[in-house]
Amino acid sequence: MADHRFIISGFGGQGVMSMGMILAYAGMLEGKEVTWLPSYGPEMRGGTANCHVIISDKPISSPIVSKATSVVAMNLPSLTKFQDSLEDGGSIFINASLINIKPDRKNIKDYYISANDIAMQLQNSKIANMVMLGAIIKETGVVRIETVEKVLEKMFQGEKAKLIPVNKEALKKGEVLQN
Amino acid sequence: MADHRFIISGFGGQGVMSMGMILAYAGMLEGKEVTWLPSYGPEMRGGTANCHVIISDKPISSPIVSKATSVVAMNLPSLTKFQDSLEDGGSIFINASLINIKPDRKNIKDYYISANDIAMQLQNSKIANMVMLGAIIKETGVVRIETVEKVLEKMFQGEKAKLIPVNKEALKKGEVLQN
Amino acid sequence: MKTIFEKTKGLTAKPFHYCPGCTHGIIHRITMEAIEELGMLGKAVGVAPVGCAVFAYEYFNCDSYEAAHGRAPAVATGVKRVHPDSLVFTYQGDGDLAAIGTGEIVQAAHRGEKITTIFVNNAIYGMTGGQMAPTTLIGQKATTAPYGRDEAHAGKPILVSEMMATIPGSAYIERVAVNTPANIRKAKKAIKKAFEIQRDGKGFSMIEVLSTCPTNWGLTPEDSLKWLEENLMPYYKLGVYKTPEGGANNG
Amino acid sequence: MKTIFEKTKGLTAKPFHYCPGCTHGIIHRITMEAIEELGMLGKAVGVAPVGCAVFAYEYFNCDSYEAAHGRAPAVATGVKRVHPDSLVFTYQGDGDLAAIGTGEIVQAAHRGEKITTIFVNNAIYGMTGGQMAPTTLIGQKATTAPYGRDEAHAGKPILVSEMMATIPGSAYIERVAVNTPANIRKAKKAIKKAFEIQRDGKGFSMIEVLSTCPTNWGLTPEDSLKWLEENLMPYYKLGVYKTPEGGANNG
Amino acid sequence: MAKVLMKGNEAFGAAAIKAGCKYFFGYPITPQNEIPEYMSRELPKIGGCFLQAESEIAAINMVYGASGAGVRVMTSSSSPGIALKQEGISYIASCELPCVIINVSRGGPGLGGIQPSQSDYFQNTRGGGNGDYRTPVYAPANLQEVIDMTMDAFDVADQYRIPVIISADGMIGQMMEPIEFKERTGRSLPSKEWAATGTNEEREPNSINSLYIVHEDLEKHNWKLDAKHKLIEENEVQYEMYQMKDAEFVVVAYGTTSRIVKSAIMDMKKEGLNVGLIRPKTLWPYPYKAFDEIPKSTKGILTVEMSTGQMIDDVKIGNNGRFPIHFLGSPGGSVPSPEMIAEKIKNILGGEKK
Amino acid sequence: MAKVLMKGNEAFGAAAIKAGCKYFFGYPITPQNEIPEYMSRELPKIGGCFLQAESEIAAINMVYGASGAGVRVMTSSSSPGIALKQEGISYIASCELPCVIINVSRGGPGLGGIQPSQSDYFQNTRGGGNGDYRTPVYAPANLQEVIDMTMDAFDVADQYRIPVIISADGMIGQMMEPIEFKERTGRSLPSKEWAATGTNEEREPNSINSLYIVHEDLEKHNWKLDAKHKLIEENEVQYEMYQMKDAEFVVVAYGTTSRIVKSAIMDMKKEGLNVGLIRPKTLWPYPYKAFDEIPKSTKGILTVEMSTGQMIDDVKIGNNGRFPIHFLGSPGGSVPSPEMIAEKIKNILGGEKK
Amino acid sequence: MAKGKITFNEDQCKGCGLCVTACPVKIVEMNEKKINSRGYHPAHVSEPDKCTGCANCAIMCPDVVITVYREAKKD
Amino acid sequence: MAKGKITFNEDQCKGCGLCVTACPVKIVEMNEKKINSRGYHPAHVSEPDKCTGCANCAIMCPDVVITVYREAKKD
Ligand SMILES: Cc1ncc(C[n+]2csc(CCOP(=O)(O)OP(=O)(O)O)c2C)c(N)n1
Ligand SMILES: Cc1ncc(C[n+]2csc(CCOP(=O)(O)OP(=O)(O)O)c2C)c(N)n1
Ligand code: SF4
Ligand code: SF4
Ligand code: SF4
Ligand code: SF4
Ligand code: SF4
Ligand code: SF4
Ligand SMILES: [Mg+2]
Ligand SMILES: [Mg+2]
Repeated sequence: MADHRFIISGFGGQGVMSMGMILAYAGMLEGKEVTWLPSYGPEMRGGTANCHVIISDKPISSPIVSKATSVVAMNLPSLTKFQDSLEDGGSIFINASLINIKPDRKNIKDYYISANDIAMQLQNSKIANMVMLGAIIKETGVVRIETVEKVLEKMFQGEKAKLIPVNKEALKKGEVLQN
Repeated sequence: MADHRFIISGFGGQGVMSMGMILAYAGMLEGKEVTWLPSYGPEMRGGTANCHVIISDKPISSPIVSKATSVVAMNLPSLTKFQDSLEDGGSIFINASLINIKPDRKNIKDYYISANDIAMQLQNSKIANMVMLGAIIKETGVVRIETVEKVLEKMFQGEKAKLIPVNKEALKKGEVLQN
Repeated sequence: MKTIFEKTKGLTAKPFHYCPGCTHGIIHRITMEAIEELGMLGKAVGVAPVGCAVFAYEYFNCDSYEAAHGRAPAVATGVKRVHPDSLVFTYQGDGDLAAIGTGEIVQAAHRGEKITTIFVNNAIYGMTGGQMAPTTLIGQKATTAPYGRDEAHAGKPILVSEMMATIPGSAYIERVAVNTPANIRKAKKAIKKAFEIQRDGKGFSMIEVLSTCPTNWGLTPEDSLKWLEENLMPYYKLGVYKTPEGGANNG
Repeated sequence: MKTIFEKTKGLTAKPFHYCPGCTHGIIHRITMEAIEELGMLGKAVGVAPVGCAVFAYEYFNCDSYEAAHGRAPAVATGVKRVHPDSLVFTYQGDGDLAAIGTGEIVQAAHRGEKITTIFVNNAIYGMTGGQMAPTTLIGQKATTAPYGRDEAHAGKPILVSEMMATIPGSAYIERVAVNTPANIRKAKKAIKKAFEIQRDGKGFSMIEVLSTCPTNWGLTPEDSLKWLEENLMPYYKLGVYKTPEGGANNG
Repeated sequence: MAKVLMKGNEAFGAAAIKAGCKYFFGYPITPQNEIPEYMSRELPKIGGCFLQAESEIAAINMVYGASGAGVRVMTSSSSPGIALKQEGISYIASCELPCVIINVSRGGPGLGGIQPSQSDYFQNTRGGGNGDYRTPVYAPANLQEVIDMTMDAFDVADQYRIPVIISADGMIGQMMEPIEFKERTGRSLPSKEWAATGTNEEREPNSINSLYIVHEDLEKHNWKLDAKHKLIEENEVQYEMYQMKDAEFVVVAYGTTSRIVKSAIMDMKKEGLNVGLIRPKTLWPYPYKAFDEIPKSTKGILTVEMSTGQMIDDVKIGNNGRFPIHFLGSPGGSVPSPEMIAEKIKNILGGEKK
Repeated sequence: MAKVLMKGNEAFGAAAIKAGCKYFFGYPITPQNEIPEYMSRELPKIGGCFLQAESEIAAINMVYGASGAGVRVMTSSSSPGIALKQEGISYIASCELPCVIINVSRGGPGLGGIQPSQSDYFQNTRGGGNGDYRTPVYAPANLQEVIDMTMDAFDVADQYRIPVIISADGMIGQMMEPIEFKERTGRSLPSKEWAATGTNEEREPNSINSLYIVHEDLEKHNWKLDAKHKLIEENEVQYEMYQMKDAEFVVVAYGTTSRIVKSAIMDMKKEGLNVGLIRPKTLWPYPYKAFDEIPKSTKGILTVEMSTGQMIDDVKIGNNGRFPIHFLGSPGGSVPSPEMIAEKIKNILGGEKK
Repeated sequence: MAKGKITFNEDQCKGCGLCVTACPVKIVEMNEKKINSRGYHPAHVSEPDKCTGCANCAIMCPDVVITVYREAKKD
Repeated sequence: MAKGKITFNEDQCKGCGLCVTACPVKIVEMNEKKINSRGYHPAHVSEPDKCTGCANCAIMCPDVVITVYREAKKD
């Protein structure tokens, strides 16, 4: 597909913003056009946070995703809020660790990833987002996993470099989808 | 004349503003169109003060007097500043008590009134302006002297009513021009 | 059993939008309880600031305004001069009152404006995401003081109550905190007294309330209370700074 | 004979536009004498206010700004942050500093801005024609207080030096008067000290100077000096309100 | 009533009081000081309140408070002081509060000077505050209009719940002219149930607010304001067409300048030259439709402003490509003379390039 | 240089620093907080100074002080904060001081909302401060333009000694896009002998001043500024003509909105409808001359703004009566969709009344 | 019998835990097993019998979640 | 001989009289007979011999009109 439009949503603190940023960064490294747009304002206070990411072969007009090719719901409110933003035939990625219902939508592909559980297996609750990211990349093919690994290497430098292996591992785990 | 345009100028404190106001007020009482416009701003601080008065049978466009029919100079700086604003054939009224030179202008009528001296004779240094006013009215015929007296009665009420006679007397004295 | 504590009629049913553990909610409550207890809800007019308390007009169960950032005391002045019998109060944060609104608060006090100000000092700009306030402590980090507030660069935190007490027109100035039930009780008493002073026409009153911002302090609600006690309270000393009689007993 | 008093190089040749007997001229002179004596004319940058001293930039024989009404301390801050070695000062009236500019002066002090403020308190708005200032005394008439300043309506006059002294970032605050040669000498000493404090990087300094406005007070220059002594000085007490050491001895 | 001689600034005050305005909040600035001074003398006599604010910003926010509390209230200032009120005006407009704001303008930009000027046209008609809002702007050309328009302004403010600006200049503020308080047939005005006067525990709380955090709500609010603006544009335009029949040439000017243009027109008439004048009396809503009435015979339009050219934008919009447009400006406090204007027109008609 | 991914607000800061700006004075307000936050992190590293002012008014006056002292300096804010800066901007313009002011606008009026909006068009292009002055206004539509225009803005500010505004919106401030710092061929810029840096007793004093008490002096100053404005109008207009050849219909839009319009244009092209876009990159000077290039084939013009209609005034001026003008507004923080725009155009072409 | 009793408007609880710190008899705790409609673990009382009705918890609660009842006594 | 001497930049004098009030030996007075170019009666010294050179007059003059000279002494 030439045009990937993501809405990635979850609680503040679940790392949804950086998931989006990593995707965009990887897209850029692969020479694609990319945009990333966060939600901002008081709704972020304790509520949900989300970002819109577009990765495309052509110049991107608006960074707003009104019809997404993929929706990522890291928590329940995100699912209810954004399932209708998915275009027909789109994919929805559901964090099954925190969400135990299915979307009401038809004509979509739904994927269930127990991101938090897998993260816990890796002894690091903060990398549920990387697990999810692995799943997304595997399924959508929006960027190559190696590019994301390169991004991780750029992002975690100095002190933080020691976080690279566990993040990479989380990505890999995510590639194994549970449908 | 259907159109009287005055520039009245002097030190702050010489009563040039009220001279102009009285003229305008009298003009109004006689059913004429009138405007009064003061100079304002820092030049008034210790320097000269002046006002523009127009009394006319027709609606007045601008209250600014660029070419005056009469200039009243209560002190020397006023004479030098405004003599050129007088139109050809216009009248200049000079306070001879404080000004001992003549205007450089030609084609004008010049009148010399020792306003302060006359006021001193009346034991009231503050009414030099009324002396001058008497002279102006006499010479220009812009309003009737009785109208000005009526204005004085309206202006000085209550406490101040006792000032009316001396003001009227000053007006009268002014009617006797010293040419 | 008797109900001895329930939500005051002074507050609307609308749930607060504040972050979990943010003490703005406590201050809202005791302010409106004080007014309710004085029986003046029908006369009260509240002025909300721009800051996290921007929606206060939705919570106060009385007439209210949402003022421009820092201008609440001027708005309150306009109201009070029209309705001298109203109980007019502003509710302002430390960015709102101690930065952009410095002129308005000082001058309202200077005029002896018969209004009451609830000044919520949480040493940070909460709403906009944790920027430095004039009340931010030396060394405290903020999004616009990423290396911590540096005295040489940004000065020492301003002491608002101390400053306001020097203004001849101010009648009652007290600093309180809402970190423990006991302090909350004291805070409420102070607020009530401030309203009484207004009601009795004695002049300008302001209660400075030390408050928390768990979100931007980066602490849990519980740790925030501790941080308040251990860091804010030593610098911002609780106490009465001015009374209508002119006396004052600081701490 | 030796010349022991002549016009300072700190002033330009331009004659002052002030009304006869207005003590703005004295304050200009001692300010610039102090800078000249410190040998810092080449480093000085003055910021003129909006007020009768609006043309000060034409008199100060150093680089200068004409600031918007009340904003001189912010302008001075901009200059000082760019050129920390400059000697930056503001010259402000009581309308400029104690009304519209309240926020700017308080916050410059709060930041410990290394600038000096010469604050000319003549208890009136001179330039605009005698309107009430925050410093106008109770009972004093002004064109916007035609029946005299009424405390119940307009509050008690603000005490700027007292207020500024409570701000932790202020280093030196003194109130002086220019009604006698002796007081003028003291005033100059204070101003010089304020500049030294700036030069030495110790923080914000402000000298409040009680001054006359014969024109708007409606008094002769001589009577104005007397009125200053008999009316302003009892309310606005001369003295040092703050020193860098923290101490202060109020008159 | 008999005519009285009054200074423009005092006429603003007198008219406001006559219109039932008992509250005034302001800050001194030349050349409008006689307005607050007049109010400080007169309002206490009628149980009103004059308060000198610490700044223009405080003054406009006091107006916000007082207007929200349900009364007629006014403030006044001059150019830089109005610049400082922009945020407050934007709030007042958004909260749909009525008030009257007088701008007795002076030369700019910056501190500028204190002589009369019309260089606040943009400031007065295009907001300057943030967001989509408009304010009716009246431009009196003489003191009788100062009286009439000030009184109207309060009605219009109340009818539409909108801040109204009166754009004058130092000359209008400082001059004296005879005026008269005429019988007025008032508009029927809505009552102010929205005011924050204290509930007395008899009704639901009112709140005066301009915050709409949900953007759909704000959009709705914006369209509501827009509909109001359209209504005002339809109903409240005022202008004068002077000597427009058979005009060979048309001048557009307002306020003080328009008086001088009239003088120039009279002079030219004597010389056999027919020149007409479009005089906007409201600067917003702008009398665009007046331009539809320009006779075909007209050779061009001259905009005369005491500025380097601001209203000319509206003239271009109104003209919509029909006639060539020329400009004569007299900024900084300089007042144009009838001679300058006549000369300019003759030069244009004689072939001067636009 | 390689591309980097950056947030719009940070891109403003990075570009400013790249352009040699070492001084920033600002005050927090959403949605531009990342600008001061970025500057507070980065400026200390290069020996510059970030200072959080106590208010927008103080910030702009600090900018006045710093710019007068001869350095490159910037401030940023959002809508109501810009309203508060108007007096200061007017002073800076009058004193002919260079600086860059960023307005990341949000919905209004009043407190409004915090979502992206273009309802500060009047505020940005028509001053809002007092007096005759103009400020160049750049309107970036993507983050690369944020970089390029910010760097240009400093040059233009220095070249003409004028404050320059960059008009963005919350979306541009908040989004991330790859950007790149390109080689730039700088302008040759005048040196700043006028700066108040201290005389060192080596030259006559400089003074930074906007007061001209003699009105003839102020008039002269106004004409001098006017001449500068004319020069800028001649030399600095920037705009993009997109798909204008054979356009049956033309849209005018800037910034964020223009991106969406482009999307709509592509969609319509697929359906066989040729629609062009005039995209002003400078809002002042406005690209009036772009309208001369509209093909005769065009049936009408649609102005799309995230407001209830402000730029439409300039569109009318530019159009000068040639084509019918329509409007599509999306105020209050609502961002229009390509579908809305396409539908509107199809309706117009299908006969909808203007 | 307990001297006091408290009830929670549970859906408004934000799980901040301040009531927990305030209770002198340490009977308020967070219910880690429950998530309320706003997504928080709400507070609840572990040993109701020990409640003295001192109202400290309610006074400390920023979200006015708690109502307190007490045996009538003369005060 | 006088210990001190003063001179006036007479055209800049505004006739305010403050120098008169400042002189301890009361030798400064207004020259009612003269009007300077600005229209004011300027100040002058009546008995130059008595001048002590104390400079009080100059210090008090708001318009920096006065220059003061003194016999050199060690100070
Ligand atoms: C004129 C203006 N400037 C800035 C802002 C942005 N702003 C909103 S709230 C705020 C500060 C809030 O801090 P504080 O007053 O301490 O309240 P808190 O959120 O901490 O309770 C600022 C700067 C604004 N809305 N308007
Ligand atoms: C924004 C703004 N508001 C008001 C004014 C008008 N104004 C000029 S000077 C002044 C007050 C002057 O009083 P003060 O500061 O006491 O100085 P003084 O003239 O007494 O020395 C005012 C209000 C202005 N120029 N700009
Ligand atoms: S940001 Fe801070 S002050 Fe604002 S609601 Fe959250 S915790 Fe409270
Ligand atoms: S008005 Fe007053 S302060 Fe101003 S110059 Fe005259 S005397 Fe001095
Ligand atoms: S009322 Fe007192 S004892 Fe009872 S739960 Fe609350 S804090 Fe604990
Ligand atoms: S204090 Fe209130 S909101 Fe916080 S956990 Fe307890 S009941 Fe819940
Ligand atoms: S120097 Fe002293 S003694 Fe001499 S004239 Fe002056 S004041 Fe008098
Ligand atoms: S003090 Fe100065 S200005 Fe005043 S009279 Fe004496 S010499 Fe003249
Ligand atoms: Mg705060
Ligand atoms: Mg003063």
